[in-house]
Parts: sequence; structure tokens; C-alpha cells
Amino acid sequence: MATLNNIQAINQTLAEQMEKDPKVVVYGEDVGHEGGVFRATVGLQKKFGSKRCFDTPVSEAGLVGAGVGMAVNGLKPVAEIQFSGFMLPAFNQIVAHVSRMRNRSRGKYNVPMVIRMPYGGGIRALEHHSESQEALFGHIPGLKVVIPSTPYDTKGLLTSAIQDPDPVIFMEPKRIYRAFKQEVPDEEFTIPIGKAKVVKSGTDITVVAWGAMVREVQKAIKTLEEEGISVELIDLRTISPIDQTTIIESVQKTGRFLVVHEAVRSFGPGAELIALVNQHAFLSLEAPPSRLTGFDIIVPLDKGEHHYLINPQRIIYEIKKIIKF
Amino acid sequence: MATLNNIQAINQTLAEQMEKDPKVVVYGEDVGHEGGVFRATVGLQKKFGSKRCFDTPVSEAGLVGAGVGMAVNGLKPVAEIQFSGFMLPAFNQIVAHVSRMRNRSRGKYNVPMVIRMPYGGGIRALEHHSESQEALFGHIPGLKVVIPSTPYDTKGLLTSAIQDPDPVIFMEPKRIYRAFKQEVPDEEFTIPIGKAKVVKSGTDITVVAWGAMVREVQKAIKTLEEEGISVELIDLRTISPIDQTTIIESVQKTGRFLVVHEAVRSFGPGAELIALVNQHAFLSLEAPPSRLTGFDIIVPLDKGEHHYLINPQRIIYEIKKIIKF
Amino acid sequence: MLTKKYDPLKRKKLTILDETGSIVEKTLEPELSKDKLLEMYKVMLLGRIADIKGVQFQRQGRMLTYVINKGQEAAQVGVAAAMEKRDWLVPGFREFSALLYRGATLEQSYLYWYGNELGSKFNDDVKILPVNITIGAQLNHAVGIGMASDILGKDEVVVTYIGDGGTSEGEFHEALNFAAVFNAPVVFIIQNNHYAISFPRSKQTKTLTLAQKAIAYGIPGIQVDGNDPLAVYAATKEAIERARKGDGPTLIEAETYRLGAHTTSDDPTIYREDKEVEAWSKKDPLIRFKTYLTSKGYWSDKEDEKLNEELADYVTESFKKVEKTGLIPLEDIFKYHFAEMPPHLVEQYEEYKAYLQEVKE
Amino acid sequence: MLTKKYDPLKRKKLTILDETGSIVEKTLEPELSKDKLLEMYKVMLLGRIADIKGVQFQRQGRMLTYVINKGQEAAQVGVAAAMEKRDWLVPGFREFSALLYRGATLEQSYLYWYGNELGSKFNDDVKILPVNITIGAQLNHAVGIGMASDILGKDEVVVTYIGDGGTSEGEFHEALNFAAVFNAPVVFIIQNNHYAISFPRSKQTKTLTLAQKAIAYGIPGIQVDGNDPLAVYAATKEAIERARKGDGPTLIEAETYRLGAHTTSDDPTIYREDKEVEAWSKKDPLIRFKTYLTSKGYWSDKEDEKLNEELADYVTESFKKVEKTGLIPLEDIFKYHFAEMPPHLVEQYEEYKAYLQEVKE
Ligand SMILES: Cc1ncc(C[n+]2csc(CCOP(=O)(O)OP(=O)(O)O)c2C)c(N)n1
Ligand SMILES: Cc1ncc(C[n+]2csc(CCOP(=O)(O)OP(=O)(O)O)c2C)c(N)n1
Ligand SMILES: [Mg+2]
Ligand SMILES: [Mg+2]
Repeated sequence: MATLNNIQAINQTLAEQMEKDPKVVVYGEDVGHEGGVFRATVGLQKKFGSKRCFDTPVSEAGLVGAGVGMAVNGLKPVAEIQFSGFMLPAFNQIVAHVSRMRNRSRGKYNVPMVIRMPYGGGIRALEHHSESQEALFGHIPGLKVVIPSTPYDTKGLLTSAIQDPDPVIFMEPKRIYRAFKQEVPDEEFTIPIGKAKVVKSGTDITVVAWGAMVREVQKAIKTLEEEGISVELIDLRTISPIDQTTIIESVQKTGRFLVVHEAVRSFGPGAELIALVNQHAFLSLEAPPSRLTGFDIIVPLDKGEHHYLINPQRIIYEIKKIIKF
Repeated sequence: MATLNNIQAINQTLAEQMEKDPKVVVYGEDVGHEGGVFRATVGLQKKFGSKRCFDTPVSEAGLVGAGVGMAVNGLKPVAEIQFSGFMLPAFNQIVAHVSRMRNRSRGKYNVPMVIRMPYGGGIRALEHHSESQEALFGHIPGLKVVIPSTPYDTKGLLTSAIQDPDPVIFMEPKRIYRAFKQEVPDEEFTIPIGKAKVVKSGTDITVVAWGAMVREVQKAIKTLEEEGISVELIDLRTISPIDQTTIIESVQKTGRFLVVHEAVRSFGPGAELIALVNQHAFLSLEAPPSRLTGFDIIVPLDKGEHHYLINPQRIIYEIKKIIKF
Repeated sequence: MLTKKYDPLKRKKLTILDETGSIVEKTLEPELSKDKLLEMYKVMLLGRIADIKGVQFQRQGRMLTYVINKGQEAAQVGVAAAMEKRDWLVPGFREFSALLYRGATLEQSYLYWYGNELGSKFNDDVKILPVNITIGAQLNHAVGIGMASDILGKDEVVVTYIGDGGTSEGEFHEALNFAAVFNAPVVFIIQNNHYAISFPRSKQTKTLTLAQKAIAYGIPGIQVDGNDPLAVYAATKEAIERARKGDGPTLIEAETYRLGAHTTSDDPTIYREDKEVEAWSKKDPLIRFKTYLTSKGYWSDKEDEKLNEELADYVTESFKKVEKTGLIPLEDIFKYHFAEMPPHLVEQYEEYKAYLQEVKE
Repeated sequence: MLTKKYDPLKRKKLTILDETGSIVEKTLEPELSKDKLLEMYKVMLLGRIADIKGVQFQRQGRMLTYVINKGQEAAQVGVAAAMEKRDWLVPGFREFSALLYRGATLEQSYLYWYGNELGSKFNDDVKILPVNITIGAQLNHAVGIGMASDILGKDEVVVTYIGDGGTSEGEFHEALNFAAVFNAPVVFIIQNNHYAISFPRSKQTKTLTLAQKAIAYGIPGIQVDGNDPLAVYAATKEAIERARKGDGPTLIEAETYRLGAHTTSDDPTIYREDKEVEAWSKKDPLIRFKTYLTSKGYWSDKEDEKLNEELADYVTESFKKVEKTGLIPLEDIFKYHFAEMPPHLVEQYEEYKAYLQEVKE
């Protein structure tokens, strides 16, 4: 068992799946020769040749659209969008085609494609390099949306995504690409898409988070537990479809709910979770289900970004407010 | 005072604003010579010349992107996207530029642009002609999103949108373009963006709707009132920013809440309203705030669309369920 | 090579069979068997009749918005006839006759415009992608199919369509560049029917031809008389052969004319003169093709009359079958979004069924 | 007309001042005053020094990701020098020296890469759009500015930039077509620096030149030696004059080379040979321009040494000022989204202030 960071876990998983299934192709801007701007695909072109791992022109609609065609004609395309902000030129392909080909053709064609994209803030980047767009994808019928938070999950979820018969948007929290390492089995394993994980059980409040936010909540929990507040932390893992059962059971137990996300607040992913909690656990609620989120603003450039980012202190503050309600 | 349908109200408003302000230009695919596929811009090119009202190539990113430039250089562009489904190729321009120029340039440049687009189902149309994408726009910082439900509101809101110093996505419920007429003042008037309207006051439940759904709720109310259920109906009018005050005050009074929308459910506009109701009126709630929405599916072609569309009967059914909770 | 000889920058356009039905480029006349030629003619005629009747059905309130093809049959069948069974067709939305020639049934084609997704589920061995409405996107699908053909070592060629208006979309550019860069076996057909709804070709772009846009991608481009089934056939054939040999994509502009409205919702009198339509009516591909077949002794007026009647009946019967399909079963609008229906969709489906049950009672 | 004489399809490329610093096209040598030439040189040198120091600052952890311009100064200053005060510059992200020449202050330019939006708020009379990161989108902004200039009867011309990689984006196509169709007064400059991060120009597209893409839009296109400030100037000047006269857009490919990394995050040794960089170093625009100025008697090594020192000090001082700006005030990250802050933003701002207040206590 090797100790890997998130980027290494991605690289290992891609190599493993390419080895196993000759239909898997990995491609995108700078993905081939260079091995990706984040080095997620390093070595793959050398190992599998440039038909299986290749560079594309700077052309997001082109590369996603071509993925639809490759999938229809028997391949399993794993495309990389360099930063999630640059999926916008491909949004038409994703929304109008990737997600729709199966329904449009009543099952004759499907698009078992994975679109990987680093997302989220905290790396002191330029404009368009820090956004969290999971809610945009969650609102599109026909897409699955997955976000891992650890190297182990990255491998298990990415394996599932590649093997899934439907399109998966695989969003990678770039801020923790290299933040920490974890033991990851060398052999193939899967983590089911559509299932959340109870990271830590607790009794006073249910906190749902994903991606880089999971660690921030974990840090907050350390302090809170010392003060006698018991938090149940759920890592959502799959943004769409949401694992209602795990969340609802937890809220029925704790009576309190907080969702923490980096995405902007309005019409964001937190709203959906709150609506579900209302629908299924209304009578258990002891305080308003709440959200701690990015502000409804454009993620600021570095000299203002610290205000936007959610830190453990704010999570503690918010949880205490809810407990006190 | 003339009696106008929605399309006529749009046409009159555009003519009035073009007359008043030489900086207003109206353009889009088939908008000039033909007067638009829905005839919203009929006569404008003749009256104001082809510099003020013109056709563009089939090129949505081009026409929205050019709008950003026109706005920066002193014009007030009013662009038409033929159907809201075809804004997807322009999504990068809308999300990354229309909404951001002011913040990016710290106020040096702004984009007082209006992007009009017919949206929603119920006209038995082809694929991509029936979607409701307001939540996608609502999630984008820097955009205002407006949806009128009557000819009177259309004029008042479109006038405000054109005069607004910021970009406005103006979504027109195409299903009721010609469904009914209403008296609309001949002279200019405005309806403020960001304010909802209490269409009918009531005591048992607050229902929020917009666009074509307002009429469906009104029809349902007729039946419900006969049965002694008193509904307060709020027409949201502006999807973003949401008028929290009007909604919260109403829910504090009625204790019950339903949002009715055509958009798909998950990560949809209803979730945001429910989250706000939780946040601000939790202690007033007598039943879980609920939503009656499109299913999480691609709007079916005609022979299946009737299942997707929300009718008064379903609204009645849903309201009764909430009252009985 | 036709693409060398007919250089769009030199204002050359390929015509083999002119509007009078005479062969004007004897050396280029494709060697097609009688059977093949008659098959082409029959599908063109079927397309024509189905199209005219489609509009009638719509006027009678029996069909929804219908996209009209009249006049563009050669630009469709000429292409489809040049394809092999193993090749793929990736259409836009105005390729009715091409779909028929490639194996879509008339019922399926009608069913789609009738408002049922099943109309896009072609038979198993029919390699046609569903009609695509979002202009431009289909071209990248075609490129991807071609890339997969190459990666997987198959020798399938992909033929894809776009309109004159569609050439202005960004995806047109991305697809052609991709195809060229990856040397994908793709043939791009621009059906230049002179209008994008109301907007004329002459205003859509400033170039003299659409074919010359090939130069921006370093690939061959050619303009052909799109109402000449033989020219369309010959240019496509050459392009497909080139693609199959591994020599990459080609751009073909088939210059034709939409004799009808844009769709049944459109009123073309707003934006074009009757005169123009009349002039183009004289270039009707069916007339010239029939003349050609007759002059070759392959066809007669009598046979034509009979075929017209047969096809008219067939079309009427097919549409009746379509009408019998009725509404889409509730389950179908839910169950094709994923291989397996996820819990939230099951929940919505069940809740709605419960509602239907309750209101029925 | 240069665009006629230097036809990219005939593999013609415009060079006036070659890499040895000699004039090779005497008749085309632009008549520029000593002052103007020296101004151009000074800004090029300032750009060069600021660029080298920018990378150093980044290495010292004092600046964020920085986009490197070394070697591309002629393709930037040659263009900017051909513009009039009333003209607009719409940049991508690698036009540091063009921005400086057009009136962005060095402090502003640095401030942007330092991570502060104020770096995009140029002075009132400076018509530059903010740096644009989403490749391709800026071109349509430029077209719109040009259309507005036309509609409002102004005579402003717009100059906009894109990279070789950027030519593959759909918006490149849409913008060029729009500009041509609306005859907008826009000059498109492709800074072909041979790489899109790691991806070489030769693979980006199959055409021999990028300039020939103009043919797809029916507009003039020309390839120029992008390290020759005089060629860049002359081609831009002609294009601007054409645009100003109402004769529409031009596409100019300035062939240059990025001597540094893509950004400070990039390691170019992965994808290119040192040899290649060395070969291009010999074509350095600064060297040849200095030789030219010296041979004209306008400049000397001594003056050059002095200027180098002065500029180095100026750059260091400017960056110190930038560093003094510190963090962005909280209010600023909220208040520029709309002319007036809507209630929900006020709420979020106030809530956060309350939190900050509380945790401080
Ligand atoms: C992306 C997109 N934008 C706009 C439309 C609306 N629309 C439908 S057909 C059409 C004109 C298409 O013209 P052309 O490409 O010449 O094809 P034709 O209809 O003539 O076959 C337009 C603008 C669309 N379907 N898709
Ligand atoms: C729409 C979009 N896609 C991808 C990127 C990521 N990216 C940044 S620079 C770059 C390469 C650009 O190459 P080129 O256009 O040649 O410009 P250069 O960097 O050489 O100046 C890429 C792919 C981006 N900024 N925007
Ligand atoms: Mg057309
Ligand atoms: Mg480059």
C-alpha cells in the first residue's frame, strides 16, 4: 500500500484503468506530453502511447464535444478541463449533449465519459481559477457530480466514475491536491457514486461538507469537541444524486444541520440540502438548518481572497450559533 | 391605455426606450428585418434604422460578447437570444464577462446590457426549446434576473431592466406571450427590480411563483378559496436578487410555504427560497416549506410534456397536503 | 482530385448534371448502377412527398413544428449514397432524406417531429446520431466518432451536416480544427440553402464561398452544386475515400435552396421574394435527376406516376401508424436519464404516480 | 497594400528590420521621429526589465503567478505605437508592454499580478480593457467596442490580442466573422509565440500560417516578423488606417517567441529544447532595435547603460509601492458587483463584519 497525495492518487487510478480497459483514453489541454498543468497525467502518454493519452488544441467545446462522439463510438473518454472556470465554453456540450444523449436516443447511445476538473479557491490564483460550480452541474438532469476529499476517496470514486455507464463530472479540490498524503491500496477498488460517508459520528449537529471543506470542518471539530459539542460530519462525496438517506438519518438524530461549502451562497448547493432536510426531517429540527458558504461575490484575487475562504474559526462560530438557537 | 399581450408589451417598451435613449440598440438572430421569431421586435428596424436594430449571424457567444463591448463603449445593448436553450454557447460570456466587468475593473467599466430570452415549456416545442434556467443565472454573482408574468409587468420590468446600470437577464415565459391581454399604460413607467408583488393576500399559506406559473396558481386558488383555504400569492418578479422581506413577512403570517416553478427540482430556484424561509422564518413554520417543480428530467417532447407541466390540479393537491400536515 | 480542380478561391464550383438534366462534365459522371441510381431517386422522391405531406399534417394540427426540406434532397441523398454501411451519419436537423437513405424508417423520422423521443432510436445497425437542434454541436460529435474510429483501428468514416448559418457558430471552427489536427476521418457537409431562418447567406459571412473556410484549417474544401445529386455524390465519394485512406477531413459546401419555409412556424414572405423562389424551383434536383434517369433509359413518366402514387400511400399509412403511437408512457420520461434510475428520480416518479392515482379516484 | 503584397498563402512574411538590425525593406521603413522611436525602445526596455524582475519577485514569494513576456516586446510595442490616443486596446493576458505603452502605469500592471483587482482600473483617459484570462472572449468585446464606435459615429479603432493557442477557441471564429460582417474597425493581433503552455504551434492547427485564417472571413490577413518592431508597426498602422476609413477588420499574425516560461508556474524544459530558445534569443527584438537606433545615431551604449540603471531603479521602486498596498479593504470585495449593493450582499457583508468583530474580542 502506497502513501499518496490526491494528485498521485489520480495518476495511479488513471494508469490502472487504462491498463485494465483499452477503451479508456485520457486527454485534454497539456495532458499528453507535459502530463497536465497539475501533473495528474504524468507518464501516461509514455506508457500508453499518444493514441490513448493526448493533447488537444485550446478548445474546450471541441474537446468535450469530441468526447461525446468518442463515447458514442465505443471509447471511455476521460477529459481534463484545465481549471473548472474553463468549462464554461464547453457548457453547451455538457448540458445539451453529454447529459442528454442517452435520453435523446432512448438508450441507443450513451456517454460514459468522465470530465475531470480542478475547482475551488485557496491557491492564490488568477481570475477564473478559484470558483466552485458544483451547483450548476447538479441542476442538470443526466449528470452525476462527484467530489473527493482524500486520496483514498479520489481513487475509489475516480475508479467508479470511469467504470460508470453514465457521464460523471469529477471535480477535484485543487487546494488539497498536495496538502496531505494517505495510504491508498495498490489494487483496484471502488467507492459507490451516490453514497455519502459519515466521517465522524456525533449527536449535537449534522455538518455536511465535501472537497477541501471536509478538512476545515475536521479542524473545527477538534476545538468543538474540547468544548463538549458533538458533531456528526458527513462527507457528501457525490453532489448529484444526493444521498438523502445518510443525511436525513443523521439529522433525525442530531436535530441540527449545517452545510459548509465554498460555492457562492444564492442558488447554491447548500440550498438544495436544506430543502431536502426540510422535506424529510422537518419534525426533528431544533434549529433552522443553516449554511456557511462563500459570499455572493466573484472570488477575489489573492489580496482579498482570505475573506472569501472559510476557515475553522468561522465554522466553530457558526456551529455555536446554531447550538445556541 | 392600450390592451396588450406580452409580446406587444415588449415591442412597445423597446420602441419607447429606443425613442427616448439613442444609446439603446436592439439586436439578435432574426431580430432586425424579420422582427424576431416571436415578433417581439417587429417594426423596430424600420423605425430606428439598421444601426439601432439589427440581425446577427448565428453566433450566441459572438452576440453576447459583442454586447459587452458595445456596453463598455457607451451603448445600452438589448440582445435577444432566440430561445433560452441557446444561451448555452454564450454561457462563458454571460458568466465570465457580462457579470464581471464592473468588479474586474473596480467600477471603471460596466455592462448595462439586457439579455432577453423566451424560456419555459408548454408550447409543444422541439428539444432545447422548453427549459427554465433561472437558477443557473441566479447562482452567478453580478447578474440580475427578472421574469415578468403579465403584460403590465413586462413593460414596467423591461423598462427598469433597460435603464438599469447593471446587466439584467430578462426571461420571458413564452407560453404566455399571447395567452391573454391586459391594459398597459401608453406612457413610460417602471417596476422596481428586486421587489416581489403580493398578487393576492391570504392567511393559510404563502405560495411563491413567477412567469407562467403565476396564472396556474391563480386558477388553483379559485378552487381552493371555494373550499375555504386562503392563499397568499406572491409573484417573485425578480429571481435575483430575491426580495426576502416580502416573502418572509408573508410566511411569518401564514406559517406555510410553497414555491411552484417549472424548472427542474434539484439545485433549483425553489431550494433557495426554502433556505431563505428557514433562515428567517423558522419559528413561524407550521409545516415543512415545500416545492412543486419540474421533475429532474429533460423536458420531454410533446407526447410526454403534459406530465412535466404543472397544472392547477397538482397545485391544489400539493397545497392541501401542506395544509393537512 | 476534385478539390484541387475546383478551388473555391478561384470561384470554381462543381456541377456534373446541370439544371436542364444534361451532363456537363462527362469525365466526372460517376459510374453508378441503374439500381443505385433508382434507389437514390426513390429516396429523394420519398423525402419530397413525405416533406410535402408533413407540412400538410402539421397544418391539420396532426404534427408539431416540422422542419421543411423541399429542394434539398440532392444535397442529402447524394451524400448518403456515397457512404458505406459502416460509416456514420451525424445530422443537424434538416437532413430528412439523408436519414431515410441511411436506414432511418419513415415512421421513426416522422415520430421525432411528432414529438416522441423514440423517433431518435434508430434500429440497432443504423449508425445515425439523433437529430441535433443546438446548431454546431453535432460537428464535434462527428469528430469524436472519427477519432474513436481511428484510435480503435476501425475504418469507419463520419459524415456530418451543418447549415450556412451554422458556419458562424464557434463549434464549427473548433470541430474543423480538431478534425484537421487529429486527421480524423470526417466529411463536413455545409448545406448552404441560402438562409438561416430570415438571415440570408450573403450577410452571414463576408466570404464569397463557405467552402473556402477550409483554408483556415489546412484541409481541402470544395463548393458543389447542391441540387446536382451526381456532383454531391462525386465530391462526397472522393472525400470519404480520402478520409478512409487516412488523409483526413474535407469540407464540402453544397449550394442548394430551401424551397419551403424554414419550419412550419415560419413565414418566408417576410424576407424573400417569390421571384427568387421561382428561379430556384427551376433548379429542382428532382426534375433534373428524373430527366437524367429518363435520358439514360432507366425511368419513364409512367413509372414515375406509379411511384408517386405508391409513395403517397406509403407516407399516409406510415403517418397513421405514427399517430397510433399516442402518448409516451410515463415511465419513459424518467428512465432513460441514467443506466439505472437514481433514488431521487424513483421518488419523483413514485410521488407523481401516487398523485395520478389519487386524482383519478 | 502590405496585405496584398505579403500573402500568407504564398508564404510571404513581412520583415523590415532583420535580426542583425539591418533594414531589409528600405521602401517600407516607417518614417518615425527620433522621439517616437526612442519612446518605443524605452517602453520595450522597461517591459523587459519589469518582466525579468517580476519573475524574481515571484521567486522571492513577493508576487503571485506571473505571466512572462520576455521576447515579445516588439509584437506589443510595435502595435501600441501605431495606435492613436482615441483607440482602444483589448488585451489577453500577455501584453505587458503594450499596456505600458498605452498608458497603464507600471504600478497598476504589477498590482494586477500581485493579486489586486485595482490593477485593472486604469486611469480615466486610458482606453484599455482589463487583462482577460478566458482565452478568446476578449475578441468579441473588441468587436463590440468597434461596432459601438461605428454606431455612435466615433472614429475609434480597436486593437485586440490573442495567442496562437487562442486561435483554436470558438470565440476566435465568432469574433472574426462578426467583425467582418459588421465591418467593425478592429485589428486582430495574433501573438504567435509558438506555444500554448506546452503545446507547440505546429500542432495547434494544421495551417502553415495563422494569418491565412483571415480567408475564412473575407478579410485581409498578414504574417509579420513579430520580433521586428518596424514590421509590426507598419502592418498595424496600415490596418488601423483601413479600419478608420471604414474598410473593416484585419488579421495580423506576429510571429514571435516566448523566451521565458509560460508563467512562473511553468517548467518549459519539459516540452522544448534549450537549442530552440538559444536560436530565438538571437532574434531578440531589443537587440535588433537597439542596433537600428544606434546605427541611426539616435542611441549609444552609454545612454543604454544609463537607461537600464534608471529603469531598474524605477521598477524596484514601483514594486515597493505595490507591496505597500497590502490587503484589499473588505468593502471592496463586495461593492463593485452592482452600481448599488443589493440587500442580500449588504446582509452578507454585515454578518461577516459582525463575525470579524466578535472573533477579534
Ligand atoms: C445554438 C443555436 N442557436 C440558435 C438556434 C435557433 N435556430 C434554429 S434554425 C436557425 C437557423 C439555422 O440556419 P442554417 O444553419 O442555415 O440551417 P437551415 O435552417 O437553413 O437548415 C436558428 C438560428 C438553434 N437551433 N441553435
Ligand atoms: C478558455 C480557457 N481555456 C484554458 C485556459 C488555460 N490556459 C491559460 S494560457 C493557455 C495557453 C494559451 O496559449 P496561447 O493562446 O498561445 O497564448 P500564450 O499563453 O502563448 O500567450 C491555456 C490553455 C484559459 N485561460 N482559458
Ligand atoms: Mg441555411
Ligand atoms: Mg502562444
